[in-house]
Amino acid sequence: MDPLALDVAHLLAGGLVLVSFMLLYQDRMTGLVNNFALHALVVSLSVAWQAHIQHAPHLYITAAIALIVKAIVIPLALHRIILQLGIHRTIETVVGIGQTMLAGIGLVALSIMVMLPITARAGTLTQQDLAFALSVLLLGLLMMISRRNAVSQVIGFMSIENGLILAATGAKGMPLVVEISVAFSILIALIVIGVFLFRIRERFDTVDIHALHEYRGEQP
Amino acid sequence: MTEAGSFFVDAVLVIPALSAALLAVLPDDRLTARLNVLAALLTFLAATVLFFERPAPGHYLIVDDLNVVFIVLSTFVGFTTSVFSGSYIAHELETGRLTPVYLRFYHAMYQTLMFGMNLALLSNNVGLMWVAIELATLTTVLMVGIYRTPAALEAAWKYFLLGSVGIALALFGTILVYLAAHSVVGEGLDAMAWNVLVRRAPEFDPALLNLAFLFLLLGYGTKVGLVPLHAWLPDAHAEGPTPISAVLSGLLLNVALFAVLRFKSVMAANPGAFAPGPLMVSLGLLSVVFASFMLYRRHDIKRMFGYSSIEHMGIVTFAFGMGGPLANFAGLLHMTLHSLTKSAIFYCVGHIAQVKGTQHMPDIRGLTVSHPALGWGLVFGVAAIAGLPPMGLFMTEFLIVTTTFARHPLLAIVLGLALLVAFGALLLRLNGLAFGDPRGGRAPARASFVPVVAHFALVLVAGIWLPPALTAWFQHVAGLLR
Amino acid sequence: MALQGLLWCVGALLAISVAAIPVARRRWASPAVYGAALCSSIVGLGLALAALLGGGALLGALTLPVGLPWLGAHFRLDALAAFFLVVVNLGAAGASLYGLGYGTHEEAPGRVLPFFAAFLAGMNLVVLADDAFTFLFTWEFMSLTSWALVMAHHRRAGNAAAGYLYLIMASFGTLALLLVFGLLAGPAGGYAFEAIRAAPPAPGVAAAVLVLALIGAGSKAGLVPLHVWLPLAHPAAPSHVSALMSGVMTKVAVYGAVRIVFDLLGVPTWWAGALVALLGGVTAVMGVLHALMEHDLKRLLAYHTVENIGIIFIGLGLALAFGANGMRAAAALALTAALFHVFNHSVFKSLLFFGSGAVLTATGERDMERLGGLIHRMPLTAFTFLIGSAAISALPPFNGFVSEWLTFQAILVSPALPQWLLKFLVPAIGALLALSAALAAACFVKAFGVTFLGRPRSDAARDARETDRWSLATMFALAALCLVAGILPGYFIDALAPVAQALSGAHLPRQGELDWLTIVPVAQSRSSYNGLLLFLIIALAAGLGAEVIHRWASGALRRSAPWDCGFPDPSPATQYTAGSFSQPIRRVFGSVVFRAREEVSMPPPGDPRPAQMRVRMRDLLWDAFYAPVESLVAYVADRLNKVQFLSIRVYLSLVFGALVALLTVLAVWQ
Amino acid sequence: MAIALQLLVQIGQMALVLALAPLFAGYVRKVKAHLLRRQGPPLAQPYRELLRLLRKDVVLADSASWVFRVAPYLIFAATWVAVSLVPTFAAGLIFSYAADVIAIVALLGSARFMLALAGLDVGTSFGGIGSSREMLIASLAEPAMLMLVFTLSLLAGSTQLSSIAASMQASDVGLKFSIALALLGLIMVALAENARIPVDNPATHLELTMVHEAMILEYSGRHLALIEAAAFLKLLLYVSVIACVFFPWGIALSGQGPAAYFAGIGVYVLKLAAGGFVLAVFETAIAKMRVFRVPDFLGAALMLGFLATLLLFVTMAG
Repeated sequence: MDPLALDVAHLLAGGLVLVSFMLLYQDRMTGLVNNFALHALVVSLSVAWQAHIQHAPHLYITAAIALIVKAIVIPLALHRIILQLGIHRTIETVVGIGQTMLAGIGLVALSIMVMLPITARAGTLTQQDLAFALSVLLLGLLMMISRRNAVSQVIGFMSIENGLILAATGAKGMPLVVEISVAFSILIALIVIGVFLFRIRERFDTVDIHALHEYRGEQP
Repeated sequence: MTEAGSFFVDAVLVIPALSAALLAVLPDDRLTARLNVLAALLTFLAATVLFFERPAPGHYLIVDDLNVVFIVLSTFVGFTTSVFSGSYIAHELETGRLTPVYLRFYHAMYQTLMFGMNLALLSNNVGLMWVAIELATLTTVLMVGIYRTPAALEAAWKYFLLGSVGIALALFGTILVYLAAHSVVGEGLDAMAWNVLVRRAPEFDPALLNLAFLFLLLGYGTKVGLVPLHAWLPDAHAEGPTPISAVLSGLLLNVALFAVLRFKSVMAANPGAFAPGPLMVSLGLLSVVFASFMLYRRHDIKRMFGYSSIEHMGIVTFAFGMGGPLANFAGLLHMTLHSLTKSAIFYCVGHIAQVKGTQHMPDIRGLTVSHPALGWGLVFGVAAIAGLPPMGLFMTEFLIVTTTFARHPLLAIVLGLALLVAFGALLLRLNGLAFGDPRGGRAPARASFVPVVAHFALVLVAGIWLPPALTAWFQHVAGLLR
Repeated sequence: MALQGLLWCVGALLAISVAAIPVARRRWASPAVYGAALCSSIVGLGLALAALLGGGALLGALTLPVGLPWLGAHFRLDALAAFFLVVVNLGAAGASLYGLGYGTHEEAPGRVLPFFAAFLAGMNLVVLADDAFTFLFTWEFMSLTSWALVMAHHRRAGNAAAGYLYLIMASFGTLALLLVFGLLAGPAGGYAFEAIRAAPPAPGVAAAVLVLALIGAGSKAGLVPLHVWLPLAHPAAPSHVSALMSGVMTKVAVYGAVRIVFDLLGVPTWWAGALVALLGGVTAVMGVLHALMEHDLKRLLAYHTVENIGIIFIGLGLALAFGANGMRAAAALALTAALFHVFNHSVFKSLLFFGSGAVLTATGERDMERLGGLIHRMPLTAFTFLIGSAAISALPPFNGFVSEWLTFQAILVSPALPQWLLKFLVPAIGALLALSAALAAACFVKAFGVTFLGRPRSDAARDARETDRWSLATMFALAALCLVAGILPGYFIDALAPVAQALSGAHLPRQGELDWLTIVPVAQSRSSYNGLLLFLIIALAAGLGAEVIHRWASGALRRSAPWDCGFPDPSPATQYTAGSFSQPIRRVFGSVVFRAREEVSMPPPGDPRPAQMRVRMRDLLWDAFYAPVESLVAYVADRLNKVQFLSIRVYLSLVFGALVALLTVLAVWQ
Repeated sequence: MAIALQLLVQIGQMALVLALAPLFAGYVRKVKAHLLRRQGPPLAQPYRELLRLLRKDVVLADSASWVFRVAPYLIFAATWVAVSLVPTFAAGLIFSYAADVIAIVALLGSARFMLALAGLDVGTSFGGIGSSREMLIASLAEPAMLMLVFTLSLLAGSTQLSSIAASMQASDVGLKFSIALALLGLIMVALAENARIPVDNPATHLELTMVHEAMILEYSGRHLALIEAAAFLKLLLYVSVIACVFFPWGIALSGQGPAAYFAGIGVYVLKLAAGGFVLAVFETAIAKMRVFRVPDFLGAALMLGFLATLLLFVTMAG
């Protein structure tokens, strides 16, 4: 495989990690959604590139799904939700952005530490893809737990899923990738619908202990 | 006779799928309830044939010693639960907690859930199994939220999010397994087929397997409800319709644990891979200890038994972690009997909550006086779940504790004391619920006790006599699991 | 073969219990069930007796294809099992016969009849079991059924709590036994007792096994400090079940201890003997002291069960100590004493519980302070209860004395032991034994005197009626047995010879042929006892005295009011009560053992308020062992309970934390 | 024929103790009176009392049951049989193998059991006092007694009084300190068991101090006579036990001829005289103690027993 192809793949995968960091960095709602659109775009691009260099046409479908669903439809839907539910434009974070970024760096380091020795035999392409995918996954989780805001948590989850798609395509010749991505899209669609249906404005983690008592039938 | 077998395998999957589609469109609720039962019954019958007719493993589906028992078990519990849900739903319609529209949705989802679980059990493909388990999860999420009370919605959300994250982790693990396999087996479906994986596992890259198993254990462990990934489980059990609680405890947890077992057998076959034992032992023990203490402060009866499910999943995980022919055998048997017992307990609990009009335990007293059948059913169930003879769980706990104590005394002592603590909590509640002067509604329960009696009879018989065939399968699997 | 027959009896009992479930409410159900149980117990008793006396002809073993699939359920009938089966089935027969009458008063037969039969079956099976799984299975089954019987009158205050404590303690004991067999069977799971006998454990393991076995069996037998449940649970059950639990089930627990320690564990160590005997001595004294402080008739009897278990364990401990030093004859003596006391206690404790049941049905009262004078209304019950009291107080010529006398004889051999600790310890234990015997006499003077003698303290006691014929028949039969075992102990000791031979490698010299049926445990010159002769001479002397006096002196008799030093008070409140009777002993012992404190509130002159005395007592053992556990569990439960109320985000971060932690471990581990 | 002869001797011994018991009590009273510079009743006074009581009617309380009426005969019989088992002038009599010293103590225990029940039977307050205190004292005395028995059996290798007497007669035992301790302890136990000063005062009728007398307050006539006779016999029994264990000289051993028997009787009477004198001196010398001091008294006896045993171990080891 020619080095250029590798470099491109490397560029795209790395770019994904970078965008994940941008997601972590964002503290405005609209900016976050746009950022996520970018995230999805990068994923679809890298998947498409994988399809090209692996000569696996079915991956194009995955790329298309990623592009349409996550780069276009969902961001639009999220924008509408934000407008309709009148969600705050600022994102409420648990710890400061700075600490979050630091933690993110640590996570990336960790994932590389874990991945590189393990996937040594699996070819450089897979190696990079998996390392980056794991970082994206961890960053997404970090985002989910460091943001109090429902929409940003949903976005965090979707970025996890992008990372997984990256990994799946990185695994050379893996069957059922398409089906899996479809299944995932359904999952995400449901989440978004849920946010919309249940009118979850700010947060779906109720911090009010008394409310939880009442919810959980645990009054003595 | 394999083609006959494959026909029945397809039947086990097709019947629920078709009936799901059918039930989604049929309007009349009386009919749908019966249809639901009928479909479940047919599925069960088709599954029982698999005891005798096994198809050759295909690319997507397989029947082997490990899953043949669980597929029959899950279809059986699915059938009995559908019978129970018939009488349960009728009451819900009268009280107006469910509208016919939601009922249609409920039945469709029920069959979809069955389809998902059967697929997960029968699948010979890691990816397919992943998809199936996700499907099952989604359907249960929707059913947990079906009452649309704030509590139900919150429970559904919690379940949904934690479940989704778990699913994501599991997928990553699956991908890693494929990676480990495809460098040996070559690309394509073979690299994801169980029988191939287990056969070729010794040649896999152990490092990849280790990482993969870590993700798989955490991912599917979330579904199993292992501490600290358990948070969704008690609320999902408490807030959903009781038939769903029964299916969750009885089947879905088993299916998730079954997935973990599949991967453990792969790990076990690879000499280079680290032994997953310590990891599973610590997670299992943590779950047992945590759940047994959590039982004490519970006031909601269904949530309490949800925690008891966590405890028992912990026991099973612990047993498989300990490994060895006896402990593995005990673990498999414990999975089987626990799903039978716990689902039967939930049948009783469902009717109790209906006749008493509450799930709040302090408001329920003296059941053996006001509703003898329900009360004594509950007593029997709690005795069985606590591992008292002559019920079957005694055998498994006997094997687990004795074999563990001979190898790691400290672990066994901790486990035993935790079991004792849990028993203390259950018995405390049982004293309040079943005995003393009756309190709460006295209306007679219009319930069909067939499911309860059937389950308890099986549990009782298993405690005294196990069929040799079952023993043989389990022992073979126990050997595979190391 | 006898074993099959016994298993058939068990099967019959199980069938009875299943059949009793649907019909329990019918009027004829109770006599039918008890009659059937009586028949099967009598058959079982006959078979067990035949096996015990048949000299090994009827012993045997078999395996049923149930239980653990690859193991099967092993059953074996050896001398030890045969003896305990005699005890079990004798008690069962008594309880069933008594139940024929007593059961008609039962308000909730549906909660008693099925479990009664199952309970009997369970006790038989425990004794027959010959592999670890079957043993524990039936052991716990016995606990479960007896728990159900304790919960039979669940609406009465305190019974639910008693049942709770009982089942928890029982499960705790079962857990200990689980660990015992885990050690004995090893990781390969050689659960059959033959396999365990074939591979005796290493000394260190054996020590652990011994301690765990003491915990396991002791928690069921009521060994201090594991006795707390017993005085609550035994009285809560219907009286004939109380008799079974106190008289028989505790013996099954003793059987468990004997089976594990003497049979499976191989050669004992001398310190094990010291430990067991010391535990026994402490248990005996603590039990009888508790009983003396007790005013509830049935609880008093339950505490005496604790005392007698202590006496039995003294004998067992001595047997271990002697056996460890190869003194076979002495070991056989101690063991025979213990086993004989097992039999005796099962007889007179059942008798006493039946008596208390008769009192309960006649007056509805268990509190002695509200009884009294019953001897006038229920003379026959009183007579049998008196015999039972004399027997349990170890008074000649009844059976209780013989077994305690044998225990004393064993204690008197102890100076021959080489270990100095034992030389000094055993006499002290002997003093404890003597103390408990004397205190038991005091306690039963109180029990019988306050309940049956004096003047009635309540209307219920005044209007009592004699109990039914079945109950009386049972009580008289057992009373007769107390006397026979007391005056003809030689035959009983000979019957125990094979058991002692099997467990200690020796047995007492045959007593049956000795002239005038004297029993001579060691040697004529050393010590001997002849209950028959004593009985006859005393009867003769008493008769002679009565004859002479009535012949040549006055036989006249006048009735009048009691003199009472010139100022008699008609109100029965002025007679001595149970509390006042035990007051001196409470002052002497209770102030130390129970921290007993008396508070007297004497109103000033002219104040019409009555003077009051309140006695406060604390159970130090409970404070030391059980209260801490209780509070610890509560504390941990409260702390952990906070986890139920976290937010989804925090739960997610738990998952995240777990993932990152494991990844880090992996990264470091590679 | 031989058996008949042995039986005859045994019966003779029973008759002898029955005849001597009241005399011994009267003798003790007489000596005490002399020590107090009083004339005192004649020696035969106890016989007169018994006869008078036997001739009187019995006045029975309404609330008394059959236990109350049967008890005196059983108490009398049990005590009498117990005495007849003790070697007085001859060891190894035919009955003596029916019970060793433990059994003898237990026989007295049965008698006490019946007496305490009789005290409770009528349902008066004083009877209760007596019974409960009697049982307290007994429960403290029995462990002490057992320790002493332990010491003796360690010395003589037997708990059979006849064997003990025989082996004490044999000179090889020698004089050991433990024997003195045991003697002292046994005396203390005997005082307690027989309701003598300092534990109880047989002469008192001051309600709050009496123990034994309180139990028999309601008795009268022949019943009272039997109980009194039993008390006399019990006192004689303890003196005889002390005599035959610690001063075994002159006791006719089995197999010796009639001459030895008569010699033994003579020696026995002398021993009784000496013992009675010591008892009287002791009782006049000290005062009665409070009921709740009794535990300390008997505890001391128990300690003596322990000490005797331990020292004996030492001397035997040496």
